[in-house]
Amino acid sequence: MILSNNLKHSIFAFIATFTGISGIYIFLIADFLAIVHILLNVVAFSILIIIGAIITNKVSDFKIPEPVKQKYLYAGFSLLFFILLLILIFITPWKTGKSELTNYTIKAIGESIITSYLMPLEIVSIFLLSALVGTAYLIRKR
Amino acid sequence: MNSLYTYLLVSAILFCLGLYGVTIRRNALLILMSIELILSSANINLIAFSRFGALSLDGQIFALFAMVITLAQAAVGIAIILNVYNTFRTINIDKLDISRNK
Amino acid sequence: MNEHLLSMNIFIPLLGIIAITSASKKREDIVKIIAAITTGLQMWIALQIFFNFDRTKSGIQFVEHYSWIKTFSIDYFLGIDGLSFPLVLLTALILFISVFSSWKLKKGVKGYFILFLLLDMGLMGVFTSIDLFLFLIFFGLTLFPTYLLIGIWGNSQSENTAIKYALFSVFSYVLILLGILVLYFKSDPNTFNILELIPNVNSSHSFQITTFLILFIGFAALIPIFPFHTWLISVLTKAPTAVSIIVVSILIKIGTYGLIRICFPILPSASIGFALPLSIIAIINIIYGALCALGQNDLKKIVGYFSISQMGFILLGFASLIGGVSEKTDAAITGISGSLFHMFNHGTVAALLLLLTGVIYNRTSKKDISKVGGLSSKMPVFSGITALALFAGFGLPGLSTFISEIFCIIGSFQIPGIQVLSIISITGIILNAAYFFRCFQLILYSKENPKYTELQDIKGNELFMVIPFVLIIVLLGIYPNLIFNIMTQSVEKLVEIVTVGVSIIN
Amino acid sequence: MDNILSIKYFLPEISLIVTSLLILPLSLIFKTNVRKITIPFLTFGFILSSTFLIMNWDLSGHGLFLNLIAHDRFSQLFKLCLLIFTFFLFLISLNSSELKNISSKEYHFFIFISLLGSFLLVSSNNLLMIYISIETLSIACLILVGYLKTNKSSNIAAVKNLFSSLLSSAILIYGLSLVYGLTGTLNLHEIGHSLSNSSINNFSITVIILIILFGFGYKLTIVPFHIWSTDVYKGATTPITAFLTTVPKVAGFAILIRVLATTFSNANFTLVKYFHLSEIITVLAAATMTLGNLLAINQKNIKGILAYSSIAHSGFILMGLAIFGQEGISASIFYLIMYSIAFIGVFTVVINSNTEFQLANLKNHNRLNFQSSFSTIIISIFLISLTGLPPTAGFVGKFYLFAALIKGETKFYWLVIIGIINCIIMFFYHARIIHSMLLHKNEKHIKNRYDKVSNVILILLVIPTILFGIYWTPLFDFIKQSLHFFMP
Repeated sequence: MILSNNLKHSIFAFIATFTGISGIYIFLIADFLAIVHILLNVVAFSILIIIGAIITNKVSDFKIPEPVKQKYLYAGFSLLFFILLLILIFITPWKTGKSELTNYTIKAIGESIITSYLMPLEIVSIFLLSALVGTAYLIRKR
Repeated sequence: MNSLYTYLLVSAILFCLGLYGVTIRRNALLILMSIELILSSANINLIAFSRFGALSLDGQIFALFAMVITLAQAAVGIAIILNVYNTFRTINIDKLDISRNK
Repeated sequence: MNEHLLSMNIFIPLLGIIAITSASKKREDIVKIIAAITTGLQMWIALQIFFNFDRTKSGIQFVEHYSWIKTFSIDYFLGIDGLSFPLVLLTALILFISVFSSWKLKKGVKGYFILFLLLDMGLMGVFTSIDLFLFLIFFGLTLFPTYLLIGIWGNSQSENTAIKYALFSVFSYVLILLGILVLYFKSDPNTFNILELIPNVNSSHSFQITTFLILFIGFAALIPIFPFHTWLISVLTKAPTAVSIIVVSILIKIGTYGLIRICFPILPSASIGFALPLSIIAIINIIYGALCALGQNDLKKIVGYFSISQMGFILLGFASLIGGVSEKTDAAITGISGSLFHMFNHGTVAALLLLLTGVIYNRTSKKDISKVGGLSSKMPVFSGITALALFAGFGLPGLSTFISEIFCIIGSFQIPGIQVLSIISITGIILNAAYFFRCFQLILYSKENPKYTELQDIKGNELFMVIPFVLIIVLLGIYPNLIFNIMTQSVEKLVEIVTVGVSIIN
Repeated sequence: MDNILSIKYFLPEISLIVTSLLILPLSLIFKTNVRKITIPFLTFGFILSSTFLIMNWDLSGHGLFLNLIAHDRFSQLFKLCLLIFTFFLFLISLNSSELKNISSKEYHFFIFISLLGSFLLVSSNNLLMIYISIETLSIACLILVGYLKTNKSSNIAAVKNLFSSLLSSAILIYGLSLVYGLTGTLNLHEIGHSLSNSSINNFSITVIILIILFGFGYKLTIVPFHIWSTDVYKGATTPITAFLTTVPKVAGFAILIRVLATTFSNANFTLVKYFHLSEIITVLAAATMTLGNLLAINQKNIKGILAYSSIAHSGFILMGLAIFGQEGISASIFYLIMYSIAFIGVFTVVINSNTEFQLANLKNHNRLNFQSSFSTIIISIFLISLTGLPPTAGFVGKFYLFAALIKGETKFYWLVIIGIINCIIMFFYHARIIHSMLLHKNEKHIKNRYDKVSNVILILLVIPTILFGIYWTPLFDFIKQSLHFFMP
């Protein structure tokens, strides 16, 4: 996805990657999140990207320019950061405990969203409204 | 295999790949996708910690909100990118230049 | 009445500013009159203080002490003693005269006088505040008005000069701020009050040296000491006359005043240790200034280099402070009183010279004195005054500068360590004499320039500005005790403080 | 406090939400003279919100909505500041020529949304709330930056802002997820509790804080991210630049202070275990102010100078955080508030003058004389305050910062020296603006069209700038007292 020079391939790789990630969620007993993830990121986001790609490129030509020249430098940089994260992951005493999560989390999530996380939900609704207004404003014909 | 460290490792790989993509790519859409990758790595982290570490659903809920917010931002982002495309006829962010003609 | 003289002195300009702001734009003469009244009132207050000053007391007088910011123990604390009062007197006099020297100003009169009075306020505050924070505030208040006065009302190339001045002064300002903060936090309990700082900074020798260096570099950029001197010369040549008078007579004295007010009493050990380098710097300043002046034809530049050279003498006098610890207390007192007196005298002489330069420039519009031609036959009164000013410049016996200069040299001569340097400094006097005789010859007795057939002699406003200085120079030459007996007690106490301070640390 | 009881304390935010939601339908209904209806309505919204804020002024802390949000002195202080700043910026932007010919209803809507976001941000007491409110703030900023859809520089700024803010929020959420993994909770106070009880090594905590700091870095324009922010500041339209350099920055610093103070330190504001952090912040502060200043010298027009100057000021504010004592933090907050006041003041003058002034090349000895001496004096006062010379509040801010540094340990002395050098550089380029306004002798004058409102605003901003330069004890005490964070 990152390295391909063809936007089409990149998008397909992206969809594949994100489907894989939703698989990981299922492994982590987060079935609800997996569904949401497929709905939002795999379907909706890909559609957005595809629309963007179609508008901004001539349909036949999905070639995208070569990466910037210092790509090895940046690769080294990322690698360094990766090693740092690796050390961090294995050195840190993460908090562990026995999980009480059952196989179906939908009900629990729903309950806590309308009790302890009610306020964030409201704020997110305002947030989504503003995103809607903003997108509408930006896309509107001048 | 099915331990916390595996998932953290996967998420770290995704994070660094995303970072690498952001730094080397010049196509706006690809940058957006790379950033999305970083965000899902954070989500994996959250859910994995929620599964193995903490005894609560907090992490999952955080991840849920994060997904929704990210998607909304991506929508705004695409709108901005389309606007840029309308003005400059390119979405290569290195080629954006005030003096460039339409 | 007497209790609030100092506050009145500081805040009268504020009233003046308000009055000027409300004055109508068309009546520029009213603005000038308001400024004159304001500074006149200050002059009157300064004289009141002069007559009521208790010459037998060594401590500060006319004290005003109110708590201001409790959490930081910052006080509104004003007071004067023998070290600062001569400078207050000088400031009042110079500002009063400067108003008249800018009487013919046409452009932006209102703004000019507002800034002028702001500067006035800052200067008065600097010399009367005992609290160091107050000192900083007033000192900061002087920077911006000066910058604008030089930049806007100077001649065509004054903008860069203004920036140069501003950079040097901000540099010194920030360093002084740093030094004062260091002192504040080193004292126990923390205080900005100089009187309490003196016994309270319990410190090691190395700490004193560091802090002294910070403060010294800060003040040195103001004095200005040799590598920093460039701004003074360009300010003198580019700024309007009134402003250059204020700068050369008062503003640069903040540097020397700061040394004697803050550095010496609070950091005695470092001051003593620093006496030798200080005198070397002084000699460099004396010789360098005099040599540069010798090659100049622009009278304003000559005054600038002359000032640099004279600052050297003042520093030389300061260096004799070391006498206090080597059982030559008299020498120390002589040197420091000489320096203080010289600060006053240099102010008057430099102001007089700059005013006379203005007179020449008004008549001939030439800066180069070698092209003006002899003026003695056409302008007899002017020539007399010029001659007097030039003689005062190199310290002719019988004039005020002679006494102060000799005191500086005698003071340092008695100290074994810096004896040699004090002998070298006599070369400075000779060089001074050389270039002033050269000026004397060029301005008064060179071949007459045929272009200037009709030259009016000095009179009216110009004469009125010049006379006070002439009188002071002559009077103090004959009867120096007028100023000396103000200073003596305070200087003795300063030397004592330094001696005691050093003995505690050892 | 549970959800229902909390609503009483949440009224300022609710009034903001309601006002912002009513703007859009209102401006559709009154299509003919929108400005006459909406502007009084919005003003009413601001006033309503501030009334609720003051009515609920409460010195003891509460945790609202099951401790998701803290209602304490700290958040109230910042809310009040943010409300006033935004109100002023809103009034100023009405006069801007750049925003005159385009639809204004969305603009007002997003000003309110971003104010809501920053309100929530300064009071967040939970990692989730921090994330949501930062996103609310930044989505509003995203759209505001790209508000002129046809303007090229505005578009470039928008796309740069898009990527940098998305990336920084992605990094931030990664960092937050690590904190969650470390402690197993999202509540800031519980995180602090669990961190101080556990034996987590220095390395992990330092790396995690660094990741979070990088997440905040874009909002605060800390050094590696300054490149992005300046492009955005220079490209966006001037009223929005004025907004970006003040409101998100104030909110960002507020939440940074809250996070550092409640999670990574004990009650006495010392980073007991994590001593590396202080040094890292020190280095960042030094780098930020030095780079910002050095780049500011090379700027040609006033907007560029202000953009980089804002970065340099961030460095100064960080300097106070590095000490991490009560003195340091309160000095930082004081500085932050004074900086914002002066910045809004300068921008008021800039917005009200024509584009010749905004784009004039100061390096070519351009002439910028104002027609009225009023604006010259006013802008000079603000610039002096930014430079930090007495008797202005900027001096007191810098004074407190240096005082706190010198009072701290000896390891900060090098920072003091760098700070001093930076003061001088800062003076240099601020003086250049004054220089070209006052010292160039010319006949041509710059016009500015003041209405009564901007005059009033300017005077309202000058008063604290001077007043707090002379007597600042009440404000400073207030700031010091506000540092009692809400602890359940």
